[in-house]
Amino acid sequence: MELKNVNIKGIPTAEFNDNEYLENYIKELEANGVNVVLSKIDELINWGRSNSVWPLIYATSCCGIEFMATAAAHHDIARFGMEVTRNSPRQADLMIVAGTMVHKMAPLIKRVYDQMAEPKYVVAMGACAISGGPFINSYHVVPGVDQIIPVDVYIPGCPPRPESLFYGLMQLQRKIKVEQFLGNKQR
Amino acid sequence: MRSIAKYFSGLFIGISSLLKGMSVTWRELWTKKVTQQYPENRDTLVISDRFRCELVMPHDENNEHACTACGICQMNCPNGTIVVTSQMIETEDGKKKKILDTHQWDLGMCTFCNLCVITCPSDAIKFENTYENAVFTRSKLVQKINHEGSKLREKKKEVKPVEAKPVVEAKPVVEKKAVEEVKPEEPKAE
Amino acid sequence: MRIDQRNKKTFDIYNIMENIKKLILNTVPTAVIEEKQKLTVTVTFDKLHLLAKTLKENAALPFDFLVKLIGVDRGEELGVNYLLCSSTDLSKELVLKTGTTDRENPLLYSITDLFETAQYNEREVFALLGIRFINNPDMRKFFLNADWVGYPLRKDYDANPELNPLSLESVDMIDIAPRITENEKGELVEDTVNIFGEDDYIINIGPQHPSTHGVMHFRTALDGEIVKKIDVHSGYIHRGIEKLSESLTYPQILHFTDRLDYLSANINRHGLCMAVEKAAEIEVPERAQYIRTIMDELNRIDSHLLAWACQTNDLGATTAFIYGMREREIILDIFEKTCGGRLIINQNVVGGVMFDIYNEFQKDVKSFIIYMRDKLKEYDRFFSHNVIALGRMVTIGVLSKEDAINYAVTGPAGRGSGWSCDIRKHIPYALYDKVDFKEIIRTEGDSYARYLNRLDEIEESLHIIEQLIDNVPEGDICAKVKPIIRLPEGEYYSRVEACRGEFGVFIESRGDKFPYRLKFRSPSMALVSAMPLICQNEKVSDFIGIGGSMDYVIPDIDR
Amino acid sequence: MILNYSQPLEVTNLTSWLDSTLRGSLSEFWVLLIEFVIVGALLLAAYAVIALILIYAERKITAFFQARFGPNRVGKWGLLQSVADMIKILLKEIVKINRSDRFLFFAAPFFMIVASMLTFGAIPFGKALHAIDFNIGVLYVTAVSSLGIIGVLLAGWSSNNKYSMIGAMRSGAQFVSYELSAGFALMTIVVLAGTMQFSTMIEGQRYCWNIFNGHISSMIAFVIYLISGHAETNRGPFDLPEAESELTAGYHTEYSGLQFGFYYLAEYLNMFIIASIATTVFLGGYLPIQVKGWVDFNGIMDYIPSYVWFFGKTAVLIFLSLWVRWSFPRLRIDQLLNLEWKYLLPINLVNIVLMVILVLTGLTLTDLLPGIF
Repeated sequence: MELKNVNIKGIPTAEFNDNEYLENYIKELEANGVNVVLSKIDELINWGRSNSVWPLIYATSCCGIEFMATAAAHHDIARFGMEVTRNSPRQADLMIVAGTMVHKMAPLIKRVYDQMAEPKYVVAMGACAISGGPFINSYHVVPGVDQIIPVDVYIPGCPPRPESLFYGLMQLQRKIKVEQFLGNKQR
Repeated sequence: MRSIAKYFSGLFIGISSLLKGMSVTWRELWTKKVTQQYPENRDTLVISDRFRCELVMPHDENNEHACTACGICQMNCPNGTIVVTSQMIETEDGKKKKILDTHQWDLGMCTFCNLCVITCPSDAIKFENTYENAVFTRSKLVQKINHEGSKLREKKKEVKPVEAKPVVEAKPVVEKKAVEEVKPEEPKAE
Repeated sequence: MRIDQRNKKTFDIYNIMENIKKLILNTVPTAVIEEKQKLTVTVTFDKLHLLAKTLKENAALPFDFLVKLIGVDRGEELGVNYLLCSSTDLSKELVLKTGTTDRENPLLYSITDLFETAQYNEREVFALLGIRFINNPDMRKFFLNADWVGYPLRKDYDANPELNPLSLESVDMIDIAPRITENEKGELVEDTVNIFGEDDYIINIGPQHPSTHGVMHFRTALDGEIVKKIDVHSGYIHRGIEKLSESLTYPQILHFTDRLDYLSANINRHGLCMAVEKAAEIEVPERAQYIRTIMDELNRIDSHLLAWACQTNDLGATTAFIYGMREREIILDIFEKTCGGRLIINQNVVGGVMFDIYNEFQKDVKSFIIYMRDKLKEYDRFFSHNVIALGRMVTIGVLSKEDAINYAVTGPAGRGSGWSCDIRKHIPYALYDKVDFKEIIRTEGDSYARYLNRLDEIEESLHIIEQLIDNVPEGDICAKVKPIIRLPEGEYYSRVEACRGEFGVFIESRGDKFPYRLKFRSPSMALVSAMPLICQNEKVSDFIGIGGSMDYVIPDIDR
Repeated sequence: MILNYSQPLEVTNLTSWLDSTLRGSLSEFWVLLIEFVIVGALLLAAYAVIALILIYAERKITAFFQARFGPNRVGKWGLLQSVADMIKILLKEIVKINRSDRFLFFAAPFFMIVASMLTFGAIPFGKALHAIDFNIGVLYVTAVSSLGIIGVLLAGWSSNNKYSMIGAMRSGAQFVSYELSAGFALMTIVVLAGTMQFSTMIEGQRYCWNIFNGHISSMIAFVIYLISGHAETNRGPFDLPEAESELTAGYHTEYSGLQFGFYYLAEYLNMFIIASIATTVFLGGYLPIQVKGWVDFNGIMDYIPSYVWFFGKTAVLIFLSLWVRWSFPRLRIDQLLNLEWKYLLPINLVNIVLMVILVLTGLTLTDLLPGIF
């Protein structure tokens, strides 16, 4: 698996941010060694998974509205096959954390994350979810959702515009595409 | 009798209202779709110039910028997104002068309130509309916005000197504590 | 002729207010009356309930609308400010102040029996300042967990994170509320109440639920499909904005207002700017006033469109939702081109606006007005008369006018109950006294009235914009403001009509560049506090529908 | 045999060829066995393929109703979108729920899928594309398709989740009520057609579909059948059991992975089944449009294979159902039951009587205008 084989329609690989992370990730995975046949099947599986990311919207504030705008006609998240927002964590693949996380909410988001079925991914959308954003100095705010659950992609913005969200989701698709389902125990 | 009439009129009014609703969706089925298809339209997509997505420090062809490292942006930032580090050097004519070391800005914390830009006395920074910023690693969001080896553009008209503030040590912003300690301070010159 | 009338009117007001002063002194001879920005009355805590009751029940000018209830740590004493006004004329305002010097176990008397809206506000004061209220039926902390150490808004709050570590353990809900009551003998009794019965079938709607419009937590007792009782839990997005503001300068605080009720971001910001401008006596240029008013109204349309969309979505009509969002996107485009933000636009600053309008602004807005009028007709055809939708809205969730005032439900919801409560009419600000618009009032008080009110208000907003858009004068967009704004010592209030009702700002300044205490009145808090009342005995589906029609925004409540 | 020459695209050719070849070399038992296996496998494959196509179609059509494009990045025009979804669902973890009734929780999705499979087998897709042709086909379909509700109820009960429970209870009430109407509507046509066997019923509609034959009465029955069929499949505006904005995901809240996939597929299949029964009973099934006396026209129409006619008619009905679904808000449970018990059922009862009168007095179109129909 090489990074240049990971294609996303519309944007050339070289123009994506943070390619080093993926390269390192691939190297790490390949250290485990996977034979060719399995890797072909893996590609098919990853193709399916990356193109069918059903999100669970963990929206607490403003970014949730921006997600709604993304889902609506003007930007249409359905083009990526992601309009199937599942409100039940059991059926979702991706948790989009959109908004501030506070102390009172922390156990709940952890619980919802635990309820999700593997494979599961988390996207931190907006400054609040990434770092606490404007409220970083507050007594009741968790400084970033990555303190509670592992985050795969960070989408900065306050709130990120729909195109930024799409970009972040495409980054996630890239990450899913380099994963190995067979022959690798991690995830 | 009246109740029967009501029963049927209710039925027909109801059905006609439903049909009206369906006629609206039918018309929408054939209208032009408003969807703009990012990323396919990446080359033609117009995002307003004023849209704030990323803080940049414009450098000219000589790799020079306008930042005097006064730190006003850092003071005005409501949540400590900007950390300006500077160093004192001695110029050729023997004067002490503060120059910019790093201008560090955390994209993952910025609220895009624009206070840094409007208060900057030398117009050294501005927001740009580059929206493709998502990354896999948190530390990638902490950016140094002055270029490597850049220096202050010498101007004929001196910018009003601003009292030096305590020089803040460059600390990795990933540790949030480090940022928190930087309480906004009031510039003494007005 | 007109001048005469106006004089007569001011004379009347003067007379009435003089009478009120007499009334206050008759009831509580020890009361201290001061003429500040508002008429301020300070009484001892044991007299407050009596005074509030007299003021509420006086026939000449009943002060029956509790606008704000503000807990303040005044240093040596912990106190509460009550901003009261008359429901018939919102410009007649009065501030009651009281306090206690006991910082260990501060106790004040509750006014929940007079103003229902006080209940959640008092619980909030308890959570943030530790003042307990005697006779409040439910003295649980409102925003914070029961085991939270310390009271954040006190000046001596210890923010050490080790006291309140981040816990990831789920805790079971405990439905027992402590309270403190005064019996006939005048003794204080502490006991507990069970919120729910033993056999109640309780479901948790929220905090993470597709249609609570955010992270509200309604513990709902059901009888089959019928809602028996609702218990509101809040604080899942309590970010401590008021505490944070106490260490920020006024221009810095502005960015929080956008994130309270993010759907009326611009209007909230307008409210805070007005408060600061009034206090610092800054004259806002004419051009800025025009831009502010136009942007406010665009923001209102934006918010009402989203509210419409979400309400239809709550009722199960996804397509309508998408249509609403589609129209909204055009406003967002205009915002983006003007201020460089879509949802959170950072437009208003102290003294004016941050960004001037762009060249094509007028053209874009005008074409939007034409487009929107057309779409309003389509909404009417598509949803407003749909027999299913009618069944889900008409006579559902009825809120009477008395209850609306009692629960301080303002905005389209309050006006849907027949209460004229539009700040733009009662206390005109910006350019609202120069434009012609109707205050939309319906008397039914049900979901449908609220629904139609919103659509009609979109039409009125379009009308307002139409009158202003061609007349934007040339000139500065921002007054000259000192880099460091220090407000003179005092208490400042400002009130604006946000999309969901009255948004209010209270600033107590001690002459510093930071506010000593800053409090926002959130319209959504009142809307949610009325939910248990109007949802009782409705079906659980209607509970969702009513929530949609009330259209609250949770971060606005939690702050 | 003349028929076959004029219809070269018909599957009848293939099946009869296969049958005769097999019979040429094997005994009766083996022939039947092999044919059963082939038919079973084909049905399963058709089941999956139809569901995938329907999911894709729904997402796309919905998008067009909502002024957007819908899936268009996976494959050409997003054609492979639902394939990707299925691959993902197949490999998704199946979460085991603590404190649930394990056995029932596991069994519930199978009820759902088996019910729709059983119904699926009895539907005539085209000439010779008809797995079972009972003489009581209509009764069988009505009976078997109502098995699915057990899957819903069990899911709601065994999940140990209050939302699921409410969803399942709503579903129970809804299904029982609307099954009545659907049954009555079909019975109205049985009165008209005088048979319960699908094949006979279809042949009887060669020149005049049942929906026209019984004119007023048939039309009413058709509308009622569509409404109640729509309600039976739990699709909007009758999607209360899984009302997203109220009950997160209703009865299947706790299901993940393949088990959820079963519900997901069954939902679409049920929609297809309702549409195909309506096609068969009301719209002449796989028969082409034919007019008595227009020999050339009939010949051309006959040239189009029967399965195309069948799927075409079904597609129209499915489109209608999507159109309705995406136009209306959701009903409340009491409104839903009101609609059934106050409007549909009384109308239905009157309608059956009316149909009986029509048939007895010879007022059906075939009786009135035998020259044309």
